[in-house]
Amino acid sequence: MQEFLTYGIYGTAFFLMLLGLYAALVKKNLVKIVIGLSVLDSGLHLLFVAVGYISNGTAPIFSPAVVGKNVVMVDPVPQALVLTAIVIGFGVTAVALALVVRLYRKHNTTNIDEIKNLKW
Amino acid sequence: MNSLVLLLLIIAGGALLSYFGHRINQLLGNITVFIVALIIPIYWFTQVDFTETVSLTISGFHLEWGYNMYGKLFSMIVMILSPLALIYAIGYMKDQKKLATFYFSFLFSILGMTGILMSRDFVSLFIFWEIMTWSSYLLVIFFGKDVEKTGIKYMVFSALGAYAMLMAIVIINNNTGSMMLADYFTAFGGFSLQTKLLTGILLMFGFALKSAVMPLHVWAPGAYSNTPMAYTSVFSGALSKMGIYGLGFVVVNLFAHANMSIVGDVLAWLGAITAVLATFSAIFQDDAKKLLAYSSIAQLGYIVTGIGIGTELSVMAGLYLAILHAAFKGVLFMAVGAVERQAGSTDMTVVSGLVRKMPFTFFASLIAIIALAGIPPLGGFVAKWMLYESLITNGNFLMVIMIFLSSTAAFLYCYKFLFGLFLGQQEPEFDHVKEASPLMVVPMILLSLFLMVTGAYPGIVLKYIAAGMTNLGFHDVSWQMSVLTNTWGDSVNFQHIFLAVVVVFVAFLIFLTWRGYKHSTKVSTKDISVSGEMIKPEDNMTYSKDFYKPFERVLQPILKWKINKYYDEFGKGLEALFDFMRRIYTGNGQTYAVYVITFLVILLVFSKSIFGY
Amino acid sequence: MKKVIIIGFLGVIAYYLLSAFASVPFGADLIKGVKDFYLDKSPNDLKVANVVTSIVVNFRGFDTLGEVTVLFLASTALGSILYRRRSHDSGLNPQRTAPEASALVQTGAKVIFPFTIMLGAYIFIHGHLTPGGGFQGGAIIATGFLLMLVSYRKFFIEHNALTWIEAIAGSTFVILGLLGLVYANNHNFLENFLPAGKLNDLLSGGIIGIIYVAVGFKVGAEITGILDTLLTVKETGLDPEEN
Amino acid sequence: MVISDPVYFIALPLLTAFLLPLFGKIYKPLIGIIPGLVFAFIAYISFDLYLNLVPGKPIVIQLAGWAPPWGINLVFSEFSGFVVTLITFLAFLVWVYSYNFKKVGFDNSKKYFTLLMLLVAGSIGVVLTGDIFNMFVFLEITAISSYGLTAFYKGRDSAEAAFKFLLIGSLSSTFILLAILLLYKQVGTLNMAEIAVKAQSIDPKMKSIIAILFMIGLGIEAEMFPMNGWVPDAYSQAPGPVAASFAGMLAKSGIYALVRVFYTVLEVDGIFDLLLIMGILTIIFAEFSAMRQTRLRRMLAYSSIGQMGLIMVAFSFNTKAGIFAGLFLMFNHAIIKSLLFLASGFLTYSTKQKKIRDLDGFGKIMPFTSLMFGLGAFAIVGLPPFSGFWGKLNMLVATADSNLYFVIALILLVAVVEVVYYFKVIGRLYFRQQHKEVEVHKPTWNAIAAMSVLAIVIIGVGIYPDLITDYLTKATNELFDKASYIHNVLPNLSLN
Repeated sequence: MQEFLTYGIYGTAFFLMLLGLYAALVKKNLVKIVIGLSVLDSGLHLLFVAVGYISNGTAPIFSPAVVGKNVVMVDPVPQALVLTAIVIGFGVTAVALALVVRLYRKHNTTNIDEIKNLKW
Repeated sequence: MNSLVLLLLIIAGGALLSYFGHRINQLLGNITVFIVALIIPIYWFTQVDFTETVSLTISGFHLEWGYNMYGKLFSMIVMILSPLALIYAIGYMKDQKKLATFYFSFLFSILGMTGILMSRDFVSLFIFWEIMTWSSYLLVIFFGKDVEKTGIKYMVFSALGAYAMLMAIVIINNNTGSMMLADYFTAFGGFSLQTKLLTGILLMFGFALKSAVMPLHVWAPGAYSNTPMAYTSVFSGALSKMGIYGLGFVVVNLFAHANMSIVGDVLAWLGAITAVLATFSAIFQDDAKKLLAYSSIAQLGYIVTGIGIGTELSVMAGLYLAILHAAFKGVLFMAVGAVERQAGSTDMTVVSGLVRKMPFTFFASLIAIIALAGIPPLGGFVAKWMLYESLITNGNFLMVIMIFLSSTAAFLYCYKFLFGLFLGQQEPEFDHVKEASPLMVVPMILLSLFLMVTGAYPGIVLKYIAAGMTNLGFHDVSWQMSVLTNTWGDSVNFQHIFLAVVVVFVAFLIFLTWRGYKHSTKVSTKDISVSGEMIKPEDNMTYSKDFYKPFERVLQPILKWKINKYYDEFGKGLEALFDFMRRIYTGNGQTYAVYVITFLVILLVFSKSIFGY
Repeated sequence: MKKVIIIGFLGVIAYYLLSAFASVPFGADLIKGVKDFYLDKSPNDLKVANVVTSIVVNFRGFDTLGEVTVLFLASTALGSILYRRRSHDSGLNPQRTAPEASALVQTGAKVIFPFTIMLGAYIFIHGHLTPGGGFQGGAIIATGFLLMLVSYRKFFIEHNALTWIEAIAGSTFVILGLLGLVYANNHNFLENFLPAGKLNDLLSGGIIGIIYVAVGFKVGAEITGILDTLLTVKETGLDPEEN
Repeated sequence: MVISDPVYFIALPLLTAFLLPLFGKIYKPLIGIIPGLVFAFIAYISFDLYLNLVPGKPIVIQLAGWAPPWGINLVFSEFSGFVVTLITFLAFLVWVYSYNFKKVGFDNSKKYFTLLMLLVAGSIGVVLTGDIFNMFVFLEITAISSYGLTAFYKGRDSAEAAFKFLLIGSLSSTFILLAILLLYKQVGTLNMAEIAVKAQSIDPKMKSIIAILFMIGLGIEAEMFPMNGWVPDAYSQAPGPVAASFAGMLAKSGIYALVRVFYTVLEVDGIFDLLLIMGILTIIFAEFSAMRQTRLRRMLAYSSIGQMGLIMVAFSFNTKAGIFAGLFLMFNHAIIKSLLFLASGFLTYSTKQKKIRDLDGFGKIMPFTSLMFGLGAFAIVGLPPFSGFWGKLNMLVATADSNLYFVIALILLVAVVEVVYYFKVIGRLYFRQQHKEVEVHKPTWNAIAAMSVLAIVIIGVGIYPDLITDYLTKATNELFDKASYIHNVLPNLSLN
């Protein structure tokens, strides 16, 4: 069970990451590349949360129901980190989309192969 | 204040003052330059205390400045030739643009040379070397022609030489823990053979490059002829001697005394080959500047040969030739500059018969040519004599033949130079030409007087050379004021020869003039008989054209072999390679991302060999 | 071909990274690290029930300041990237050419909008007690505005107001931090200087709640601004500076 | 301690950035003036703090009232303080230069100064922070503001450059995050000092994977070879002063992070050999590409990469001499490249193509700017008596001390290439006839002031390098002495 969860959940996260990476590396459409980066980020965030999980842990919130009781809580640090990472990912995606808009306006295409005025 | 520091400050201050003087107006600038040109040698000869040293620690490096007799010897070249050239420049560069930059760079290169000769450690040697290099670079491309070709070539070769030196310096520092020249010399014996060769050859590479030794000479013809002539006289006369200075202490101090004379021999051979090939090239130049440039290379070849052999006599010959070369090449470049300025061209197929128009220039050139060709009464003869003698005693007969061949061939270009520019018939288009201004003539005359005096009394110079050679490990070098003795016991007194030759020459001159006036008929240069061929107006029928045509035909196979071409091909190959390499930046963002991933994969796969796990 | 190579590369990466992560079995509590300290101090010292919140806003508050900055940065960068001389002065308002949504959508949006805003506000106000916080709440508020933007062609957001909200909320965060330098016990930046209160009280946790409210406002305003910029700017005419 | 607190380096620019729109509403010119005041102030406090730093006693600031392993801390040490002082100094000069560089209108200059301020704050944050995740956050701030600034001008290919930058930058952040995650799961802490203590116990295989991920992530920021495709584009498309700040801040914080991680946080055998190889490849490819550039700014950008490669090589020796040389090169690169970019900003002000051959004879018509460019070129190729020379000399001495003669030869051969392309430009500037009808834009007084200050620093350090060598030595000692860093950050920790 442990083995399965390890590979299953990590594997899902990695699958997402690699999927995103694949899109970012292979797809020619700028928007798809941005989506790929987004998916890559999501996979990474999932990985973060997964790594922070502790078996049979509850959410790290001392609500009145758990105060005083001896409960296992999951590691709160990755959750805090992932919050930051999500926001940063959001910011990057927004900027990327804005750049795509600019590029489309200038080149009238979203094919990354046709956008290489700057080279060598 | 320490006189050495003050000397450097005077030169640097002079550079700045001349710069700002010329920014304000030309007259003020010229006066400043003139005063600076006088102050520098006067200060050096009267005020500099040669026993003083300066030592300072900068950035963890110990720097030390101080003269030794060897450096002083070379400093004399710099301190006599450069001020004269500066004064000459005032006349030569009159009404040119960007004079501020010119004099600034000029004085900074003097600063560089002065500094090199007083450096006792490699760091300051290198610093001054680089200052000298970049200031001379600015002058090489001063007129803006051939910036790309000549200028870049000069800079590339200079950089190669300087960086070779730098590499040697840091390796020395690694091995001795010190940057002092003296420490290197003492520690040299204890190095492994590999380190000995590596450091020594790298240093030699740097120095040999500045003295235009054979495979490294390709920058010189262009650089010498492109530079304003006022500076070329210093460039060829003094700056190239910095290379000789360095070669002197590397070859003689290290290899000759460490039983590794093979290195010196190789250098000597290179010098001899340089001398022969450069002489041949000089013969077929139509541009007087180029001719002198090649001749400079050839002369430097002799000097290098002398130094390379590394015996007492040969080194003495080399050093003596170095000093003479500074004087006569100084005169010749100045003379060509004067012709250029007055007649508007230095092409020997165009300019001719200026002897009547520019008698003083002609006189100075004549003296210099005599010295250069090694014709008896003047110093060149003495120097070459000593060189032959040292080569013969050393058993290098083949080298003697080569040097002799090149000296003889040198007569051809000497004659061509004099004849092409000054003798022969004067074209009407040069009727307006006048003698150059006194500012230009006086330095030439002074230098040629110096040549005459050293012809009669070589001892004046030999005294300093002998003193300088003590720093190369030759103690008690014998010399005589004006008597040349050889190892076989013959001796010749130079004063007598000098006087005899002068008397005969003057008498002959009077005779010729007298006869010449009686029997000459005036014809135009265009009055040439041709057998049935039509001469078109654009055909250049001047007698200086194809001066040595038959000879050229004989030497064709040798001359075709141009090392320059190989360098050019190599450069082109490199550019193509660079162009190929930069294709890696394809411009496609995705490709860059793929590079990142590829790099990651490579690292992951090879992590075991990189990190051991 | 390229695809195959890249898939191969990705496979290699997956293999190595998975094998690295496999040594960190899922759900295992392997480490004795800072988390235990946080789990201890958050309810006892700070009186903040939501440990994630206390980490985000207090223990690692500096990160959050950076996070807020990133958002601010994104909206500024977006503005600068998509900026063009819009004719504000000539009275012409920017236009969206997207078709008007159906009446059903419009009405629905109108109904949902206030509740969305309220939900968002609730989430960031209770950030230190329940799951969620300033970022989540702000994002929810922004979705409310997005709904309106999509539904109504003529729904315009007052950029001036957004600017004010952003500026005040952002500077509140920094100033609260700077006040910590003066008033708090250790004179640290971002240190709590207000009474901690009682665990699971709305008014607990000192400055944490206040900061989260500021963050909520800021995030809401910024994401709304970003969405508005992306949606609106596209349809104006071509800028003379371009091409 | 209230006035000179390292936290102001980050808090003040952020506060000002948030409030800048409001200032603009009060009085429009304030948006240009206020950033300048902030930059001047942080430059002042950085000098104040740095000059009064007690050797061996870095200023460690804890944030939010929690001592280091639990809270985030800032470390203003001899090394980080040196870099921060450099950054704030350059930031101020860049502000002076760009105060009225191009008239871009109110709204745009508001955004420009906001982004610039955040770039500065981000770079300082990367350098000061003692927390690895916090470093990531600041790296992202730096990166996003750089994307914005790169794409600042319209009508150029700036968006393209920014997109490439962003694409590579996102990969960088992904790998850094992965590395941080793995590291956290191994040691349970994010504090760099504590990681450094606990890193010894990490499984070496795991450690090597973490090191690889950091190498990729931070290598992108530090312009390492196969991952620096974005650099020439970004540098050449960004506004002139921004390119200067990229060279002076972005690249500096990148290399700082790389060095800090591999020297202090994570000790991995073999990483320095890798760094050496990658540094050499970086130099070779960059300088060779620079040689064949036809556009001035692109040439400078490639040259910048080459310099970064040189810095990597210097740091890869893992000796005191190497670090010293690396720091000297960092200083030189920041100062000289900034000068070159600032000068090139005016040289290529009006020409659309930004080609080198358009610059023929500019020495005559733009004497000051050309002089500054020439000075910068002389300095960067390492000619004495300018500061570049001492950096190079120290670098080579360090190389020789590590017995890497082959590397010396390589560096010097590549330096010849560098000489060629810089002197080609100088030859064109000064010794060519100018084209007809060139549009000339004279530098404004503030640009002249900014460039003059940089030139004075270059010449001053060139003539008397001991102005900075003392500080460099101290910084070297700080970086080399990992134990005292750990001790200063975690005074209560017993080292075992």
